[in-house]
Amino acid sequence: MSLQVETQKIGTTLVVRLNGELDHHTAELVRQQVDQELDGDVFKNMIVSMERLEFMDSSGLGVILGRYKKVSQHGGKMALCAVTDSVRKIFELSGVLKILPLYDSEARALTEMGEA
Amino acid sequence: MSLQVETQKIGTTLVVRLNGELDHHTAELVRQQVDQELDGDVFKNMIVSMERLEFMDSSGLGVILGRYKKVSQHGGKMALCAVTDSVRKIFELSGVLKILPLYDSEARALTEMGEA
Amino acid sequence: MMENFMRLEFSGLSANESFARVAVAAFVSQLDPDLEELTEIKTVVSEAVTNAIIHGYEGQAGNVVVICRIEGQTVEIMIEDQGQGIADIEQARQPLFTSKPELERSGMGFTIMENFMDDIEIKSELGRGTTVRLVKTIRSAQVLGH
Amino acid sequence: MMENFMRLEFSGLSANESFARVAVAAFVSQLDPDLEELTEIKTVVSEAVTNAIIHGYEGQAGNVVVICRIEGQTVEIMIEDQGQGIADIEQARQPLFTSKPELERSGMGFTIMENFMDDIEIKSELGRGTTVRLVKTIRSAQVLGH
Ligand SMILES: Nc1ncnc2c1ncn2[C@@H]1O[C@H](COP(=O)(O)OP(=O)(O)O)[C@@H](O)[C@H]1O
Ligand SMILES: Nc1ncnc2c1ncn2[C@@H]1O[C@H](COP(=O)(O)OP(=O)(O)O)[C@@H](O)[C@H]1O
Repeated sequence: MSLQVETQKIGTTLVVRLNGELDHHTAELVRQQVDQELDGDVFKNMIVSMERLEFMDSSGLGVILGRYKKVSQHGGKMALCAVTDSVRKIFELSGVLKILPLYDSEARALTEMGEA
Repeated sequence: MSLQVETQKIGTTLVVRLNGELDHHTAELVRQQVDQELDGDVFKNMIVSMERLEFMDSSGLGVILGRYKKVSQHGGKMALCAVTDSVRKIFELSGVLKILPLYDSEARALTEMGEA
Repeated sequence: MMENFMRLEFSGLSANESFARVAVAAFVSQLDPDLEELTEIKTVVSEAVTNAIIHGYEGQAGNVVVICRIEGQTVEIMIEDQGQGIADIEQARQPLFTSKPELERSGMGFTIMENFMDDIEIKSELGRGTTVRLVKTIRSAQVLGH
Repeated sequence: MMENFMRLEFSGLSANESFARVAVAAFVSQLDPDLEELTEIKTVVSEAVTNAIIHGYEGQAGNVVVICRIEGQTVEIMIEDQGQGIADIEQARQPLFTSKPELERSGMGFTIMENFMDDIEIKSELGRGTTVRLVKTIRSAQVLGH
């Protein structure tokens, strides 16, 4: 599979690290794995870390917005971090950056979420 | 272009370093650049160094055998060095290794050629 | 002037989305695009091929066709399906419009294609299929005077 | 069981040899081949496509077609041209036989195809063209129990 999804629980925040290529084919993986975590545990917030995401198209945007809806329905916050230039462009075009904060690094995102 | 050809004169030996992919399309580059060196100067021997050759097919074999003919017509010796496994397999299949010595490293090939 | 052509046809399976991107990128790489241009081309191919699979064939079997033509520094890419077709192209092109919100589509596919390419043309007929034509001139090699 | 199909058609230009290798490798990569298997497949595609361009079309314009079919862990690759054709297939398959020694051909193309693949079939008709059919079962993924 061309995408690896790594999840880690830090305090009440779920950190999701994406490694590889996120498209319609691999979006299903993210949906399943993240929802399993979200449904099984009481997380408040979520950070999506994209340092090693080499490719993302609008299907990736869709799955991230879908998780954002879930998290905010439960009163949680969500943040993105460490995106490459081309991925940033897709977030910018969609206006997502008006609702989702984007941080340079995972550490910074964790601090802002109050987890560090 | 997907192949870089680097040539260096060491004593009476011409060292040819191939970097990238050697196929029918890029073989022409090797032919031109090496023949220009061979025709312009009096080299006795030749070493083809393949440490950074990522791909080679039988067109690569053809261009190397063509240079071998030229060098041996002038009483010179030729050696190959630092090939990857798949490239070695192509040399083996063709029986080329019965006439052309293969060394682990460029340094070793130079020693054997009497240049170091 | 460089002229080149390729036509790629494949099963409309989601596993082929990355294959289609890689194939088009390998074809276009002869124009010496920079990394940004190459990523933009990969992205739009991914968008249009995904649309053919999800919206065109809606999970039914069907082939997707990708045609690339190079003329000079310009590449023309056509992505075709023989699926459902689009009822209202104007509406489909609106940012954030999607007919499949239940599949968590973002509705940004056409907007991304418009932004990443120089030109886009959409032809569609209900019940017959859709063709998206995308054009981009690769500038990076020109700047270097290749 | 996995089933997948692709058909690639392109101008018979030497610049497309690497494109064809990359495209087939990207398609076959869904079977999780190891690096050796992938290199072998790239090599045989390169051999057959180069032959279509050099021997089939002899520098004339013409399209090359590459068809790949995946069934389970087995990939079938067909490389077709509509060029000169081969007069004597037996002779053509001999190691070191080449009809174009002046182009520094090594005559090892078919021998490499035979060695790197499980099966090879050559069909050719003078003046009509040549089809090479290559088959290989990818074993690496099976070992890992995918
Ligand atoms: N190949 C196609 N076949 C049928 N309908 C399509 C096709 N491509 C796009 N559409 C329609 O256009 C809409 C907008 O497409 P797009 O901007 O890519 O967003 P999304 O794919 O996220 O829905 C789709 O929701 C669909 O209704
Ligand atoms: N597609 C083709 N069309 C016509 N002749 C071909 C084709 N492929 C191979 N041949 C013939 O078969 C011979 C052997 O091919 P091959 O083993 O690949 O060696 P080489 O390409 O080095 O000549 C060629 O020299 C040519 O005469």
